[in-house]
Formats: sequence, C-alpha cells, structure tokens
Amino acid sequence: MSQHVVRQKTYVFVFLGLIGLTMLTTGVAYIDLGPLNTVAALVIAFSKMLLVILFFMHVRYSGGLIRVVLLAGLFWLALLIGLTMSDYRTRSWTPAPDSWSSTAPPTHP
Amino acid sequence: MPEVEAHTQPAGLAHQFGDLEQQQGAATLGIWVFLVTEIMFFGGLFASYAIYRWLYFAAFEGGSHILDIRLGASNTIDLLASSLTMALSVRSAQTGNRKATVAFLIATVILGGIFLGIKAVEYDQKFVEHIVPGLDWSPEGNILARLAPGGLEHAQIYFFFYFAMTGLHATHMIVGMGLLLWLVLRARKGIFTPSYFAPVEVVGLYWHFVDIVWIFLFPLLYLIGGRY
Amino acid sequence: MHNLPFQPDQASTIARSVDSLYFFLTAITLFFTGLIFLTIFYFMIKYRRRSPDERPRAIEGSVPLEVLWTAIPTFLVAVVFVWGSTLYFENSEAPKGSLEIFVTGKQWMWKAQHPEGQREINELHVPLGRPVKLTMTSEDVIHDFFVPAFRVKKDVLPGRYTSLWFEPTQVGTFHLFCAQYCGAFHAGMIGSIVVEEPDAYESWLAGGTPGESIEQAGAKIYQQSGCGTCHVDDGTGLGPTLLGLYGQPVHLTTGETVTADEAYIRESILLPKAKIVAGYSPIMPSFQGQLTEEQLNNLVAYLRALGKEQPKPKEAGKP
Amino acid sequence: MSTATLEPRVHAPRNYLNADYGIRSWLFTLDHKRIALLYLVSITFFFVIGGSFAVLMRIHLTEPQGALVQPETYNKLFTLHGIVMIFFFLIPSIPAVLGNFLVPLMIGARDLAFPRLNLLSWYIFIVGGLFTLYSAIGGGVDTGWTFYTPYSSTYSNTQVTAVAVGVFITGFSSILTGLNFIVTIHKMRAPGLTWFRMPLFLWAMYATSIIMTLGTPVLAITIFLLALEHLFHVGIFSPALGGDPLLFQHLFWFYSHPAVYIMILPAMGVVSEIIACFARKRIFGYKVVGFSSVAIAVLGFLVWGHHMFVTGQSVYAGLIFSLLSFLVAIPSAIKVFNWTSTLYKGSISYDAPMLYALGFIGLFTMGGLTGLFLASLATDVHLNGTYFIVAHFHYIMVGGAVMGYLGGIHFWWPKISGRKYPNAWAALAAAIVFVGFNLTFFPQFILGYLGMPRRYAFYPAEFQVLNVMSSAGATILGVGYLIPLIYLIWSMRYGPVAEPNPWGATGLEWKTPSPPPTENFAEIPVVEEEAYAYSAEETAGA
Repeated sequence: MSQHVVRQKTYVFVFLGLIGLTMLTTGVAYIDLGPLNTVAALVIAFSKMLLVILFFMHVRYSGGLIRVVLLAGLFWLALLIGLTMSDYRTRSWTPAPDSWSSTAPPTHP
Repeated sequence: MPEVEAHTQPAGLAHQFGDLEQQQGAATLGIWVFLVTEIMFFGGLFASYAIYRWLYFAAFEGGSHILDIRLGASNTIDLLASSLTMALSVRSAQTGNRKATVAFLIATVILGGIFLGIKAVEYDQKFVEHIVPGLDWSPEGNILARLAPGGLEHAQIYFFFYFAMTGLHATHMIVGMGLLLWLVLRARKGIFTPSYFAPVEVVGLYWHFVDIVWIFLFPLLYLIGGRY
Repeated sequence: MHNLPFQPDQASTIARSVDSLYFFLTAITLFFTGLIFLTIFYFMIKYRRRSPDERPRAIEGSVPLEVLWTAIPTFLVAVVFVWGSTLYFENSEAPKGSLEIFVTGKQWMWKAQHPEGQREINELHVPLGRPVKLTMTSEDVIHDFFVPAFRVKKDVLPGRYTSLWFEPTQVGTFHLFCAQYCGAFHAGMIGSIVVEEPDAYESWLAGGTPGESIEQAGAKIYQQSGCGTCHVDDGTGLGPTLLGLYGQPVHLTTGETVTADEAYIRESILLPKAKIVAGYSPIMPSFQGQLTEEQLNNLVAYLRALGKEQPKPKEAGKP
Repeated sequence: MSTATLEPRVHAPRNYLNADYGIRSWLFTLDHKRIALLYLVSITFFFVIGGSFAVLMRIHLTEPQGALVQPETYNKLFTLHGIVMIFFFLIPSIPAVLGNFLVPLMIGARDLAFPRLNLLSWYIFIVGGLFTLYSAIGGGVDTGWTFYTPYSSTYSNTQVTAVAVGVFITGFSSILTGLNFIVTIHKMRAPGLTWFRMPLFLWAMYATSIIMTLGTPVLAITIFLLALEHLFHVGIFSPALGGDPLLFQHLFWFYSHPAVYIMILPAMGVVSEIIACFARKRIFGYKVVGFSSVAIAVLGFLVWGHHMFVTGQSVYAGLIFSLLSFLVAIPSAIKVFNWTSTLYKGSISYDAPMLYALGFIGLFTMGGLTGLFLASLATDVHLNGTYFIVAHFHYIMVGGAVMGYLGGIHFWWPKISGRKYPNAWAALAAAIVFVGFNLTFFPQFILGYLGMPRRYAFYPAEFQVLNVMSSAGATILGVGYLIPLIYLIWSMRYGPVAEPNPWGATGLEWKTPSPPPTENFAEIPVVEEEAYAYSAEETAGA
C-alpha cells in the first residue's frame, strides 16, 4: 500500500514537465520529419505516461506486484498490436497476386 | 451465535479482511488489475487504429489535419491539470486534510467538465461539417477536397476511429466524474482518514488512467504526419 | 461411390505428401493415447486400494523424467513443424505456366471464368496433369474454395484476391465445397471439379455452351426491363450512357471515382442509390428481387459486352 | 455405501444453506458459496438449452438432405448452440461455480476479496443471458458463434445486435470474476499457505484468471465494434466500405483462443485434486504442473493465428503462429504425463470423481494430440473448416472441460450440499457419458478427414453412415448427462448426510463442516504441511 506521501512540490514539478512535453509534441508536429513525426509523438507520449504513472499513480513507491501487473498489461497490448501487425506487414511479401487493395475483378478479353 | 470477533471492527474494515492494511492492499491491487483490463479494452481499438493508420496513412493524415489542434492541445493541458488536482486530493486525504480533499476533488470535476465541454464543441463542429460516419457522412466543399485524395471511404474509417476512441474516452470521463462527485459527498462527511482513504486512491488511479489514454489519443489523432 | 470410405481420393500431386504427414500424426496420436490409456489401466489394476487405511509412500517427482517428457514431445513437435511448414511453403506458390482460371464466389454459387472466355457455374473443367491456378474473389461475404480430393482450400475474400493451385493426377469428378460459413444456403454452395484427359478438355472448350450465349440472353432482359428508356446511348437520357461503360472509371456525386466493374454494375442494378454518377439524380428504381441470379448474370455480361464495342485502351493485364 | 436414509435431518447444524431463508437471502447474498450456487443453477439452465440445440442438430443430420428443420433454422441452431455452450456454460462453469465456492475455502479466507463485485458478476451474467435468450426467441441469430464479418455485420438480418450486446455484457462477468480471484489469491492466503503449498486447483484458477482479465476485454471491444458496424454501416470490418474482415478475425481470435484455455485449465485443476485424493498421493512433480498452468495461460495468447491459416493471412505470419502453436502443446503434454505418474505406486479407489478424472486424461490426450494436426500448416489446409475441427474442440471441451466439471461437482458435492449421492448411479452415468461421447465425436474425425465441411445443413449421401453413428452417440451422451442431474437433486433431500471429509482428502476446504458455515472458518487456519500430505508420516503427524 503506498503509505508514502509525495511532497506537493514534486507534483507541481511533474505537472510542469507534462505541460512542457505537451508543448513539445505539438511543436514538433509542425516540423516535417517524415516518418519520424510518428516516432517523436509516441516517444513524447510514452514519457508523459511514465511521469503520470511513476508520480501521480505512486508506482515509484509501490511494491513489485503492482509493477508486474502494469508491465503485464503493456506487454499484452504490445503482443496484440505486434503479432497482428506482423500479418499485415508480411502479407505482400510472398509473390501473391498483386497487393490486396485492388477491388475490381479481372476484366477479361 | 458466532463468537464476536476478538477486537471490535475498525471503521470501514470488511469482515473478510484481517486488517485495514490488507484491505487497502487488496483495493489497490484490484484497481490496478482493473486498469490492465481497461488497457486491453482500449488496446483493441488502438490495435485496429494502428493497422488502418499503416494501411491508409494518406487518408488518416488528411482527416487529422481537419481537427482543430488548438482545442486538442488545450484539452490535453486541462486533463493534465485535472490529474494534478486529483493527485493533490489523494495526498490531502492521506494527510487527513478534509477541506483540501473536497476542494481538489471539486476542482478535478470542474476541469473534467471543461474537457467534456470542449469535446462537445468539437463534436458539434463535425456534425456541422457532415463528417460523422454512420450518422451523417457527406463531406463537401473544402473538407471534401482535403479528404478526397486519401480516399473518402478510408477517411470515413479515420473519423470512425476518431469518434469511437474519443467517445469511449469521454464515456470513461463521465463515469469518472460520477465517482468523483460520490467521493465529494463522502469526503465532506469526513469518512476518509489517513488509515482509510482507499476509495479516493482507487478513483484517483482510475482518473489518471483516463488521463493517460488521452495523452496517447491527442498525438495519435490530432498530430498525424506533419502539420506544415 | 465406395461403400464406407475412410480416405478421400488422392487426386492431386500434393495429396500423397499431405496424407503421409497426416498418417504420421495419426500414428503419434494413437501411440500416445494408447500409451496413456494402457498405463492408466495397468496402474489402476496394480495399485488398486487394498485396505481402506492404506497410505502409499509420498513420491515428490523426478527431474530426469520431467526432462525426458519435455524433450521428447518438443523434438516430435519440431519434426512435425518443419515437415508441415516445408510442405506448405513448397505448395503455396503456383508453378509457372499454370492454367489461369478466375473464380468468383457469390452467395451460394461458384462462377468460373476460363481464359478462353468459357464460363461455368458450380462446375470447373480442368485438364489432367497440368497445374491450374485459381485467382479468386467474392462478391459478398467470405467463402472458401475447398476440394477435399486435392487437399486444397483457400478462403475467398470480398474486395481482395486469394489464390490456390493444384495439379490433378486422376480423371474423374470430385467434390467442391464451400468451407467458410456464408449464410442460409452455405451447404448448397457446392459443385464439382471435372478432370478430363487433355484432348477431351480441348473438345469441351471448343464446344462451348450450345444455344444462346450469355450476352444474347442479357440483351433480351435489357429490352424487357426497359433500361433503354433512360440509358440512351448518346447520353441524352435521364440515366448515363452505358456504351463502353465496362472497365471505365466513373465519377460519382460523392466525388469518388470507381471502376465500372461487375460488382459496380451489379450493385447499380440492385441498389441504384448506393453510387450515383455525378450529374445525375437518384431516380433509378431498384431491380432487387425482380431478376434471378441467372438473369442478373446475363444482364451484367451483356453490359460488359456493350462496353467492348468501342476499342478500349488495353488495360495492364492483371494476373 | 449405507442405504440412503430417507428422512432428512431434522435439526441440521447452522450452515450457509440454512443460515437464512427466502428469495432475498439468495438474490442479495454476498456469501461466495451462495453465489456459486446461483451460478450452478443458471449455467445448468443454459447447459440444458445448449444441449437440446445439439440434440436437434444431431437428429437433423441423420439424413443427408436434413431430417428436421430448414437450412436457415439449422444455421440458427448451431449458432446458438455455440454461443450458449461457450459463453454461458463452459467459460463460467468451473471458475464461477467451483472457483467461487472453493477459492476462499482453499486459501483459508472468509470470502473473496470483493463480495459485492462477485454478486455484481452474477447479475451481469444473467443480464447478458437474458439478451441472448431474447435474441433466440426473437428470431435467432445465424452468424455462427464466431460472428465472422462481413456476413454478420452487413448480410445477416437476424438478431446480431441483441446477441452482441448479450455477449458484450457477459464478458464483464468473466472479467470481474478473474479480477476477484487474482486479488484473493495474492492478498488473502492463510498464514503459512505459501504459493507452493497451495492446491493445484488454485494454480489453475490463478492462470485462468490471468486469461479472463487480459483476454476478455479485447472480445468486448471487438463485439462492440461489430455491433456499431451492424447498426450504423460504418466500414471497419466490411470490405465494401474499405475495411478488412481479417482484422475482425485477428481481434476475435486474440480472445477466443485463450478462451479455450479458460475452459480447459480449471478442469485440469479439478483433475489434479481428484487424482491426488483418490490415488492418495502427492501430484507427481507438483511445481512443474503448477507452472505449466501459468505457461499455458501465457503461451495461449501467442497462437491465435492458427485459426486463420487458410484465410489469406500472410504465409510468414502463418509460420510464426504454427511454431508458437506447437510450443503451447508442450505444457499440456507434461501435465498428462505427471497425472499418469501420480497413479504409480498409489492406492487408487474408483469413486465417480476418479472415473471422470481418468476419463478426462484419456480424452484430453486425444483432443490435445489432434490439435497437432491443426497446428501444422500442411494438414490444417485440408482439415480447416471440416468436421475434424468440430471433433477436436469437442474432445477438448466436452471430453475435457465437461468431464472435469462433472468430476469436480461429484468430488465437492458432499461439501457443497452436505449430502452424498449414490455412487453406483454416478459410476453408471460416467460410463454412459464416456461411451456416448466417443461414439458421437470419434466418427467426426473421419468425416473431417473425408472432407465434410462443418456447419452444413445438408451433405452428400456418402457421409451419412458416419453421421448416423454420431447422432446415435449424441442421444446416449444426452441420457448420460441427465442421470447426474436427477440423482444429485435427489441427494439434496434424501442423500445420506456427508461427514466433513468423506473422501479423506487434504486441503483446507475439507477442514470445515459439510456444508460449511457462512464465515467458513471459526478461526483462520494456519498451514504447516505441504500440499497433498497423504503419506503415512504426514497423516500421522497431522
């Protein structure tokens, strides 16, 4: 049980950090980094999540069990996205008929 | 007659627990397991979003540029502020400061209300622009021009995800605000003490989770590709 | 038909190798099930309780045994995995020079189109000893092209191509089943694959279906349904001209552009309001339920032929 | 066995059954034992409904052109048979009935961590059930329990939305039960009851709860999206509007494959308890069997793609899923070998629970090994969508989960009802079930290999002989299931009174009176001995 009482100053600093990161992610969106835009947005969002989890949700002060439960949740989410994505990414690898997006049945001479 | 428990029951201790600490530990573990089920519940949506975003990136980028980034950003800051006030209310419940707990809880509810208000404005904008999949999907004018290149069908999928994800998030917000109001009533009666504040911590963890969902929704929906 | 069959015909090149893996797995199953059953029966008899307060000695477990019955199943499973995967990979790609046939699954019937223009419904004539590649799509829900005798099966998805190939090694007629539930008459969506000697196949091809071709039947329905009143050839009518429509892009009121393929033509006949050509109003009545599948097929074939009167630019041939 | 004394006990001691009377004492109870009985009654009701659908289907299939109903009605029969049996019987059966009753007793607690949440789970289950019954009465649903799109979302005009809401709601009952068990097992174990002193039934419940909490939410969101698409014709699963039907299958099977482990893991836990008790021996390799439950739960989430080998899923993803599907078979094989070795040098008695447990091991072995056919890519191409699949999963679910459930009910019946059932009738019923089951489903393996597709309302004549054999087996199986229903209900009134530990089993639940008092234990017990302390030294010491 998180008996630990966090100082108010810590909370305010964490809050300011979160605001800063929000500004950052919005600002970065105005720069054309190509595919990196997505990576940047995800990294910033992930770090904001960590701040909220560690300080606001006391995970930094709570026991290992809570951390294992949280990591399990994130790992299972990664499982769902990763394995499903593996199907979509490799679907056009084999020389199957042209990419699946063509809708019209063949016009035949 | 079952013989009476050796010690009289401390306030708020349920009969199946040995002591308050075990009960608090069970409550915390319980909410965390519940939050993991919520991660998987939203996870199904995020996985589908990720798949279609990879398949129809142009349509998603087109749709994302139609959203108003100012409203999105201000909503994010508003929700982060509500997380701060929530954390402070849990802290004041922990330290037995009844008035501060109530004040911060009310602040959290107000910030939540502001968030939903901004959301309502955005939704109304979408209805005016006729880009609500399923109910009123007939974009025209420059909206149509910006959506057409990525393929209108695929743009419809983007807006379906916009409404599904933000709608599910808003529903969780409304449930959260209901819980907060219930906490306000109990906090005013001084039920929460430094040894019994589990309900406040549980609702706090739930609120922070809903905030984290928005922390991901904002960049994933509003900031697709560069806005240049 | 054989009396009590225990094995389907092995009528394609891969049938024999798939069956050998199948029998290896059957052997493993029978061996281990037998082993467990016999061991249990033996223990049940040998160690039955002699007296009510008999207390056997506690046995904690034994690491070597645990390692043994982890390693053996892992090894067996690895063998089966490698065997099954290589077999699957070898057969996942059709050999070059296969006979290309297009199959369209539609709620509760199979339509096949031979390269020479031959059309068949719920039947597929193929020559013996030559690989045949089927490129399949569905017009409505997910179906599944399954020929047990050839050990081949592949789902047929709407809006997408899937393909499978086989090389028949036995002359005869074999079952064709739909193996993915697709609605009321899923059980009726069956047919037969007719494997013939190459020369018999050629004569069947040349013979073609006697009597009225599909297009002629379609023309008659076109007149009877009065399509010409609105769809005037020079485009001055209430409806857009249908001359040369097939295969061309069509601009819709929603700004979308779709290709006028069979699916689009079929949909415009049954659900005219779904896609409206730009510049026209949604006044066309729906023919849902008034035309049978057969008539619809003929009408679509006629409209497709209508499109071919003008010399069309040769589209990049899709496989 | 003493002859059944016909007059019921006059003044039974105070226990959870006679602690309170009246409907309100049942409908608003917070006692985990009473909630378990509420579940017992409701899932038996659904089992009878699902079972009758199955019997109708088997009668219909005795003739190639269909003997009983129209094809559309047959489609509704197999759909509702699937939905009712899976979501309303198999998934809740052992966790909600035996789990709810035994988890607090086995860990030495007075109740689950969240009793109110437990009662809420039952009410959610009932509301979901009512929606599904409404959809059955209001015209039925004909999409198959798998709800594949675009048929379910665009082409089916049957009660898809109603059943989707029903399944969506019932999913939360399973989630909340899982949550309750995880917290209870972590936080409320009696002093001295370390993880490796816990009965293996609790290991199985813990592993099942992991799947219930991590998998079911994905089903909930998938069904939610399906209902949205069915109602508003938005296009995320139907290709006509740009969606991909395979995405639905991915999301659906992400839950639905682990769901088959939700059904089988609890049965494995029950079998471990029964084998240990009736062989009077500690389970061979206790830690390995415990960890293999958790291993099955985790690996179960990696393998769903083997349901989609022929659906146009990428060949490389098929390769990954095939390899992982083979790995998940290893822990199950280990468990079977360990159960069989437990019998070695044991002192085996043949009461009804033991017959069900031994039947389970045999049939589960058969079911598990036939899974290898479907994990290997080459043979799955031939067998997918045929009756081989139907036979495989019925061997696991009916041969495994239902046998385990019946074994568990018979094993803990004296503890639940305070009465003993006639062992002769129970042994007869077990034999009938075993024979009826094999006669029903073994022919279907052959039908599958011959290529008869599943979900067919009519079929080519050459498959008739095997179908008639299967239908004959189904009627025997139906009779076999009715007999326990009769004598168990009979025993509640007239059965001989059970002593606290009729089988001489170990475990804290056998240290309470039969039936236990509402608060389970007068004093929270302290555990010193290892699990399954049956041997002479241990019992002498206790």
